[in-house]
Amino acid sequence: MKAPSLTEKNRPEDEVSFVQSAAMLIRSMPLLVRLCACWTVVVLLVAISADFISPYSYSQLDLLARLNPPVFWGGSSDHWLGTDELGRDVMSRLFHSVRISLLVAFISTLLSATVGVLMGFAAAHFRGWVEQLVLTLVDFQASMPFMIIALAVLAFFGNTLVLFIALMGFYGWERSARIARGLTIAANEQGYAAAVYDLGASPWRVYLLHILPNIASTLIVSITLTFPEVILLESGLSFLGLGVQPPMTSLGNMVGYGREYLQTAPWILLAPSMFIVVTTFSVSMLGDWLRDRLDPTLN
Amino acid sequence: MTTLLQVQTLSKHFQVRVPEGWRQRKATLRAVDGISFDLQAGQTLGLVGESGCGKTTTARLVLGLTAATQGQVLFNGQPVESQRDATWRAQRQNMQMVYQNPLGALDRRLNVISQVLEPLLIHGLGDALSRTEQAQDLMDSMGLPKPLWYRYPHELSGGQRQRVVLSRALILKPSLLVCDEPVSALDVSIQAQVINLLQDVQERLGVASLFISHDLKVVRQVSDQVAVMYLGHIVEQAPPNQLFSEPLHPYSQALVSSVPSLWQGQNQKRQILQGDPPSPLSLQSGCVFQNRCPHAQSICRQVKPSLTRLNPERHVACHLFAENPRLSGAPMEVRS
Amino acid sequence: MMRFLLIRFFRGLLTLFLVLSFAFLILRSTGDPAMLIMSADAPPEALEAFRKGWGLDAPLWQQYVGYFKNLANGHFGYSMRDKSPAMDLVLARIPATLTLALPAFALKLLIGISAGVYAALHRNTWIDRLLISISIAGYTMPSFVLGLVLVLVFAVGLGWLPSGGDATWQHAILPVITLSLGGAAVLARFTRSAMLEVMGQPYIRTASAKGLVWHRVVLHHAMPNAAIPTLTVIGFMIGSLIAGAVVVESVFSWPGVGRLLVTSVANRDLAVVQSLLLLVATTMVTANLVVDILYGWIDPRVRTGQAGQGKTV
Amino acid sequence: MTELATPQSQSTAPQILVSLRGLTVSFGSGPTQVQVLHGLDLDVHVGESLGMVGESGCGKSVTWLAALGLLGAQAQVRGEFRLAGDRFDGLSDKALSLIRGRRIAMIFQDPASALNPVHRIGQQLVEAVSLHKGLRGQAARAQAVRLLDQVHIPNAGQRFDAYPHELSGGMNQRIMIAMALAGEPDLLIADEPTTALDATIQAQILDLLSEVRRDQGMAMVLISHDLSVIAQECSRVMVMYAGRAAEVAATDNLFRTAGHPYTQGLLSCVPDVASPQKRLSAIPGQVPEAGRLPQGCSFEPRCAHSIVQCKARVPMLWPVAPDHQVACFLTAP
Repeated sequence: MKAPSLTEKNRPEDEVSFVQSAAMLIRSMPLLVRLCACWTVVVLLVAISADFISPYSYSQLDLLARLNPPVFWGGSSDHWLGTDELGRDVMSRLFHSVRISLLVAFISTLLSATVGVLMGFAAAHFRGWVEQLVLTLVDFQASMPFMIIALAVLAFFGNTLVLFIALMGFYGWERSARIARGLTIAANEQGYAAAVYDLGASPWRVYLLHILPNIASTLIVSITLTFPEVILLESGLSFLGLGVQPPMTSLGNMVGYGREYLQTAPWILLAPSMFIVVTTFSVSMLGDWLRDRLDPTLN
Repeated sequence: MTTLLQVQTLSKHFQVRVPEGWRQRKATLRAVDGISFDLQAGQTLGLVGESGCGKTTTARLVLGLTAATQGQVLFNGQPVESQRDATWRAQRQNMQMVYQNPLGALDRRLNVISQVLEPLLIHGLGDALSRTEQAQDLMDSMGLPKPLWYRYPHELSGGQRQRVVLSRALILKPSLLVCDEPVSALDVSIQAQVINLLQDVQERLGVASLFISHDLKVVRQVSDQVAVMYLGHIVEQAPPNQLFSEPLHPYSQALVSSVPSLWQGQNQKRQILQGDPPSPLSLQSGCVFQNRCPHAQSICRQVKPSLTRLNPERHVACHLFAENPRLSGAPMEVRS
Repeated sequence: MMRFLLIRFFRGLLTLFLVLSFAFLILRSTGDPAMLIMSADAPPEALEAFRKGWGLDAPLWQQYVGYFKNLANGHFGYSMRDKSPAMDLVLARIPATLTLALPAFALKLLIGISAGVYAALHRNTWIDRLLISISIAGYTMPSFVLGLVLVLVFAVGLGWLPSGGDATWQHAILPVITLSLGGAAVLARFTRSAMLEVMGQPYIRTASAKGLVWHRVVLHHAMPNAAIPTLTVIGFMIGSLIAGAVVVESVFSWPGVGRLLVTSVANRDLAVVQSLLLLVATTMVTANLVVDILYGWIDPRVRTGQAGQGKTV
Repeated sequence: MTELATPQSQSTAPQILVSLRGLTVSFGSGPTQVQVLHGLDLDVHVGESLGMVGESGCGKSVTWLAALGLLGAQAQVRGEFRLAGDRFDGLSDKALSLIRGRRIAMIFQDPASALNPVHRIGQQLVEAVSLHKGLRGQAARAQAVRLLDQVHIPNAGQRFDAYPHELSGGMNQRIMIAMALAGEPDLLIADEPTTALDATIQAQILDLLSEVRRDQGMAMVLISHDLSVIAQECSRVMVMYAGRAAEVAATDNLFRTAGHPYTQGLLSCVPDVASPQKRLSAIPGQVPEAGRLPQGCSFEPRCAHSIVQCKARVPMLWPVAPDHQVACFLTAP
């Protein structure tokens, strides 16, 4: 028999397979949440396979077919969702926009969670002036509207995609930092972490093997709440022309440029708008549902 | 019998800020203030007192989890420091803690056998196979049968969780257990199970224990000696039967009489102390118990009584017993 | 309490200082404003003259010290575009922004708090679930999308209201609605969870047990306690009035502070951006201070410094 | 000698103040519904002090929260409740609020969190006084100060303006008691009033409770997990286990001839200060979770005397002596 190690979590008696537990999870979702989960999966698939399912290149001009309406608006089936002012296929642009927007949001959210957790751990571990410093930064970040900071930084740093993502990566770090700090302090003060620490374990062991797995569920919830907010922020900035720059495209970007054709060709703006709203709504609903299920304060 | 643990004039003071009108004032909180006691190998010393009297701080000091302001702790003749160095780590193998809230003290994301064998892993003892075997044997003997080994803490009952905590503390075969309110969070019918188990284990393994509780009945049940704490001081130390049948210190008398007895019912005479314990921030000179003591005299307001030995087994810190025990006779008549 | 407020006050000043330093460093270290204003192919002598004129040739730290000296004396610099005092430009735009922001703020409070309290008191009913969903939809709806959709429907489609500009009071209707929706949604969710938290507390049971009728329990015992965490959100809303205006004013071509910010950022008009940042940070700090005073007024534990954590939500 | 609470309890048929019949309480709905009380019958006599004892989750507190409609909308409560002969089950919140505090008052376990942190204690007392006595202004204040005196709060006038967090736990519990006395109720429910307090403070509060009960001639239900507290304070005891009554008896009878194996177990598993030190005889196993009760007697899996019937049916309360009922097949005829 293989000795069970610390990381081995299976129980020999009633082992539940991953598929089974996933099925159980889905069955416990209300209808609306289930729909939201479906939409999230669809959007992810679109983002991954944007190159294959796009009928045209997103930057391919067709000056003969400018401002063509979508097929259900009386347009031709050459361009399902119509074309924009330069005759580019709206559907292809939409798919690529989804990809860019999700990519930005995904990497930024991960960045912010990592930064936040490290800061939170540092504050909880060292206490004293390190903690005060982290708390001051957290307060500062939380009290300044991020939109304003982002505006100032962006316009003056210029606009590469990498830089933009790095900037978005500062969004919401203070929330992860607060969670990590709070839960770690609680664990250190009376809980399981103190017990392991008192056994003589090294801080590495305590943080990686005990604290991180314990706060993971709360962190995941916070990440699902940050993710749609980053999408909103990104699209807002791109809408103002200060986010993702042409020729690259993003959802907010499409809305921003489509705005000038609000009266003549509203479809350019409506399709990406719909994607933003439904996607952020879906992810938020999922996050909200997850919080109700996983929030340790409710157990 | 060898002396396992010696605590010598141990103190722990905290610097705190207290609000005072519009501003805050710095003050010293004397959580533990110059306590001394010895613990023999294999014996149990009960530490009893009300909340805020410094019991838990004492436990942390004894284990070297927090630095003492004054005094020292000797374990097997070797000083226990709070520096987390190699000596400190080595001492962990001989002294372990049992916590009040077992659910809080266990990692809810890890199955319980992994947590029981974790001390072996931390101290690099044995190989994977022998560690598992040791943990299994121990858990078996602690009333945790095989079906429970791979469960998670929240899947166990309160009593079972405390058995897990106890197993984790015992797997390194320590010679001292510090139990901080180990049964307070449990239901009465489960308390008895855990108390019995603890007593069996101590007897079988020869472990000494420092047993901290606010519950006099439990302390009496498990201890060979009982020390009564009040505001950071030990006011009386005695074998449990003597303490409960004939408490000497006025505080011990009140404490003992405040414990309702099952069998005396409404006939029991209670001695009611007036007021609340004063804040440990604003202690006057003299005896800590002076403003609630029915026998306080002028000397009690000036001189702090020290813990004096009356006979080999009894110590008391009270001016009434300083020169001549039975001085003015007052406190003895309360209980008949 | 005094000590608590003093600490808060100095923290506020520190925040202001941080914001301004941040603004200064970012703005000065990321490019040469002379090149941008004059365009890169301007003659070198002209660039040099421009730098001298604006004090851009001095070492960075001198510019920094000089900047704070000027601030202390009430000089906020001149706009690099039209040479007028930067602060005057900013102040001239404030009335327009407040015209939108104040009614929107009132709407947020009204809708947000009443919906939140109502949902909490009818927990787990269909109307509670509906309100939660609407609220999630409300704050995941970007204001530019909402604004454009409103324009599309009420201006382009129905022709009832104007689509942009600030000529009449009708021009303000769509922007105010757009501006208030997101905030109301956030506030509703917050109020709801604060109320639920409070309604589960033992003192609510005590109040019922002593014979108070339900609405008195809610009004007298639950609401004051639920107000404590809700205040934080309201404070943040006051502080972010300008930030909220950025997008909405752009959508509706409203000549307020928000649009000024976007155009000055695009033009790299340093003095104007700095003045704006100062304005934003000052409102933020003031709002926080007001919230702190209100905390102390509502919660006696804050006054004696026993619940300093009450603010971290 | 047993202290007899009031003259009524000396007469042969004590007058019933509150009676609960067939009280069932469940939480949640559908497949996740959990029943925590299974048809409890309970009488409280005028002026008596009744103890309710049991381990956590046995339903002793829920009983009274349910009867007074304090469980909220999540709970389904059924049963027939009478107060001095009048039905009060199924009343509206408004009608119940005339009973709460005025006829039946309640105090709780953790006094620090049972008082509203943002109101002064005087304010909270005056609220109760004006509600029940219709007093306003200075008259209400004077009455509130009188109540504070009655529960022996030193410097009542000064404490009046204090906030709960500025006072000690014992002091706050005194204020809770004063608040409960404001309506001069016929019955005081004390739900673990001393559990959160230290031993010497517990003695103070228990003393105060017996004093005010004697002065007011009101009945009291003392809910506690500690049999010895009940032994000291109450003339009659109900022992509860897993949502049912296991035994109801006069205190003396219970301690002399405990009938239910669970009661016997409880009596022998608590260490006692007055008897010689001996090994505790623990009850094996653990309390079953609500919603996962065995089919028959809930105590059967832990019982040393279990017989065939115990697995099949739930035993009813059955009189075994005057003032003594036991729900166990061993003592049933």
